[in-house]
Amino acid sequence: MQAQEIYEKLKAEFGDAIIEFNAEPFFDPFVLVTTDKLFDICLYLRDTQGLEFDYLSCLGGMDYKENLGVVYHLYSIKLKHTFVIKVTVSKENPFVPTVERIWRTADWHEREAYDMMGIQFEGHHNLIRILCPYDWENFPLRKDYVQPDEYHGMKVPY
Amino acid sequence: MEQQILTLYDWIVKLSSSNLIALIVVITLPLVFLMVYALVAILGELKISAFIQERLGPMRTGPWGIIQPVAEVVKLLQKEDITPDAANKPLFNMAPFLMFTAAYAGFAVIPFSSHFVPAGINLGLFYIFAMGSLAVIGLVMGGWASNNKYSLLGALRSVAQIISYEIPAAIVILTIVVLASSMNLQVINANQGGWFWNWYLFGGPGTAWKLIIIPVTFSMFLLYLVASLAETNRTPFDIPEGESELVAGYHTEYSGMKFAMFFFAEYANMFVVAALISILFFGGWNSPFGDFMNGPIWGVFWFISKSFVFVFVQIWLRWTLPRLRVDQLMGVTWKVMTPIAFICFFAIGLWLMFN
Amino acid sequence: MKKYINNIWLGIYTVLVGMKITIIHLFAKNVTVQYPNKHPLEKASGDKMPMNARNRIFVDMDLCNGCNGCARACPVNCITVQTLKVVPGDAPPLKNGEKRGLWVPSYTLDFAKCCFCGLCIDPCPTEAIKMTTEFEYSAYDRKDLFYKFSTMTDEEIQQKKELLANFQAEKAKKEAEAKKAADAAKAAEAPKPETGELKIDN
Amino acid sequence: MGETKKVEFEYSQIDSERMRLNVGPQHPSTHGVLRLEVELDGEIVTEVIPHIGYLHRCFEKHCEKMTYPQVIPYIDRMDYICAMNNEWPYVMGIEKLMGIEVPEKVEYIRVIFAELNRIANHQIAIATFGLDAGAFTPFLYLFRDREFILSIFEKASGGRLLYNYYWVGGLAADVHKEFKEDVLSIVKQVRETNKEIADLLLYNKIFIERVANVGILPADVAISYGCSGPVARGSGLAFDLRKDAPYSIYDRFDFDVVTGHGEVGTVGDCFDRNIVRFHEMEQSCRIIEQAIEQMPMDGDVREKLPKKIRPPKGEIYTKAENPKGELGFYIVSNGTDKPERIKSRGTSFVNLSVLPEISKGYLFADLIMILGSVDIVLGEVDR
Repeated sequence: MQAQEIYEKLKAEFGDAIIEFNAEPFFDPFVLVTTDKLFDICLYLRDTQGLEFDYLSCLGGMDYKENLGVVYHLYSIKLKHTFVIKVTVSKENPFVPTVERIWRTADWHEREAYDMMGIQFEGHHNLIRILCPYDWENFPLRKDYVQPDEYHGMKVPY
Repeated sequence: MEQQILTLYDWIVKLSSSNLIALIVVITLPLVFLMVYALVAILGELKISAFIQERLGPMRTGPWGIIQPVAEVVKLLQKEDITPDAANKPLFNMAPFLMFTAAYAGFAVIPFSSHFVPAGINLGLFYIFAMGSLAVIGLVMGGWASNNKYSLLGALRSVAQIISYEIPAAIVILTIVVLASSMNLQVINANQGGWFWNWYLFGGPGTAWKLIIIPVTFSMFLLYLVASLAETNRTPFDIPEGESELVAGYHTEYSGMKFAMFFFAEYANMFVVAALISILFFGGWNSPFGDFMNGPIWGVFWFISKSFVFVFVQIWLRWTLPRLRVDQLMGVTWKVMTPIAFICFFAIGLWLMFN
Repeated sequence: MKKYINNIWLGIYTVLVGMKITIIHLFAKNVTVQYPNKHPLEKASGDKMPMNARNRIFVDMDLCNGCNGCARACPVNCITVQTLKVVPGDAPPLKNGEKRGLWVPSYTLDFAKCCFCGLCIDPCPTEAIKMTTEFEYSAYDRKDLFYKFSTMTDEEIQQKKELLANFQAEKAKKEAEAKKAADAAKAAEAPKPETGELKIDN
Repeated sequence: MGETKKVEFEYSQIDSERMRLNVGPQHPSTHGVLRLEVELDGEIVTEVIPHIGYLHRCFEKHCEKMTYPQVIPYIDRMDYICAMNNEWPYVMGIEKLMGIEVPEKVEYIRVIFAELNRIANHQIAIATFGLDAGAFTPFLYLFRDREFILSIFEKASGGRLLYNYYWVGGLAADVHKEFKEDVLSIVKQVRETNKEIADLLLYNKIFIERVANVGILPADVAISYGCSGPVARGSGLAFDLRKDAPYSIYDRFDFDVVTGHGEVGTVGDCFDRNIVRFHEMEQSCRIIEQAIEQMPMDGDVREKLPKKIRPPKGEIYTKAENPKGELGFYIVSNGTDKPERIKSRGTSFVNLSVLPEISKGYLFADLIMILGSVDIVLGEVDR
């Protein structure tokens, strides 16, 4: 199914929760959705006949300078089509509902996004750092990240 | 076997007119043999594994790397002897020596030739078996005293394994004892004199009727071979030290000379079981070809070469097979080997009854 | 029961098959190459090191025109190039006959950092920087891995610096005169200021 | 008083203590610096908690500071076993963004090298899997063959492990003259060794006992956990991006998607995952043979490109079938010569996340086998 059709289906179902549909050239077509409806939209995308996005390819945290975002790349193994969902949240209040219960793979992806970007996934069962040490401070992949000089007495820039 | 033969012991007594010196010589000779054998076996292991894997093995120490085992021993001697802080020190230090002692004590009854056996006791087979079981205590001591979870797991596994595998091994040995009606290894050897069809592998000396029991004796040989592999913790039964799971099993924490002791004990055990196979099934020091190259001196040659064949088989198997899992290992012994060993035992018993 | 016997049979059979394979290999030819005795560059057989193998980098300073392309291309910033402007008429041309525009008083390559990606080879206009098949250059000290390729001596550098300073001073003077003249002539042409005698890029 | 109390005994009532065992980061069979916190009940695994990040090298942060071609050497170092396959989705993404069509010859060489690298990766996977089971000899036979493949790579790219060979718009260098013959001889050698490995290791009864019915991963769990590659295909899921979303010129070749079908045990056990790898090597050989036949030998290997690679402003998610599964790069370009953000979807990272789910209730020795059958490379897990 083409992205346009999926968008229309979503728009019909969720209305205002779908903020924007982008099908510009050089972009994988994506929809921007609101955070409060994200879980329902994802569940709808997974379970609806004809969409069946049962496979979460990639979940990435983004830093758009003013605010943060999460990008979901979906794929359907059965129907072999792809789709992209985006949400944006402010840096002060970076709460996004977790999709861990929809796609189990989101567990580690969300932990990584939290680790790197500091996006808080509400409802995640074990939101701790995954790549950085558990007591690392700040979120390294943010654009305004400042490298610390020391970590437990060790010099960080080698 | 009551005829008077001049043994090595008697000969040294005659030569030096001192029982003590003779005793010392008779005790040390196997030790010297063990040391030399261990070096050869280590080199053999290195080289055979290398050739099987299309490598060259050690090549830098001496021509074709033949003094590599010496270098390794020297390295182990020089290494720092670490005792972990949390270890139970007396047990930790004692374990490797107990292991080695147990392995070496087995040599006391091994008949190298018709004229040389350190101690020709009548319960030789029983004794060698008892000494083999003593090694378990060393393993548990080492594993438990290390205060390391891997060591503990390895030690517990190995206890379960060795005790289980002793049962089929013991039944097989018992069958041989029934066939030979003796527990003296010299007697068992002497029984198999003559041509190679007199070996117990081929049913022992007897008429053509023994062809019936050749499958039985042959499976007994296989059973004992497998059980002996398990008792020496060699692949495919090396789960106590299974390197991919338990790092090094019961000797994870050992280093230096104590590790070398474990190492020596393993190789000594390998030889003991190989010797036992050659004694029980392959006629020990008897020449395979009747009187050809037979005699006390040739006996040593035949015995050692037969034993080395089985040491080679152990090495060969090690570099061929993957490792079993601990529950499968138990399954193999209790579900397969023990029943078959019992069947063999009964078959031999029946055959002897009607023979 | 059938399965039981079949399992035992399979166990013995597959072990024997495995043993057959290993015993064949026991007598097969070994593939080990005894490295220091047989150098991979000398060995004539299949796995000889090809000539385009990416190992130690060599920079031919007679060809280097100091364009700094390699340093910019390097992903790990292990190349540092310092350049000095050439006084017209002073410098010999490059080996390939091109005009030399810059002296390279210092060209250092830190092999402790180098990741041997070969990205520095592509942008070089004169093919001065090359990857060679030389791979044995381990050192006891990390500082020994800091390779200096420049062939200029300190005196030469000093001399060239002075030469440049003189030239620039003269030029500046000339320009000032010209400017004066131009000012006098009320011409609008502005003189180009020359800055930085020792230019450090990156 | 005087009453005797009947003691009821049940096995589950034994007050047994659970042991927490720390496997790794230095352990012979964690395939790198993975740390597993394992809770054992006797020898039975009750819980596995993977702790990763010991090899974290800030790949994504590095990318933001580098130009597009400079990222490629870093991508090599993600999954260092199959660096060729790793570079491919990345350069493919940038080529898509910039609208570059690479020459025909380049596509063929890319396919051949990717498939050769797939063989090399599967050789390592099977070899180390055997090593986990204690079989040392097949390990070296497979590594011997891998060296031949690496020699071809070295002849083309100059590197034996980290190639930096797939460049945006083409390849770093052309292949050598006897390329076709060399590749075909390798294919022959691979097939010969595979026969041996099947007898020596894969169909050995002991090995089958070790891996059959161990670590069963049902297909729906595999999808939910995002598993791909041999891990997913071992569960009977015909999910192969080369067939499902054909990129490059894979639609020109005739090959099968190998799936596990419970040959000796249940569908989705360790044996299936491993045998899928084994049969995939044969399929790769088929692809290589067809590609060699069709490949033109003359022509340039690099498309004309601007001096600085500046993709237009945009985002793209490219994925390719890595030997380990789906490797994806989410490339966000801001119009300059440096990427705004590159998010890599590490295959091993995703595949490893299924480990706690499939290893519960098995013995400790099985945990090692399951970990081996998932075939992770810590360089890609931690990035």
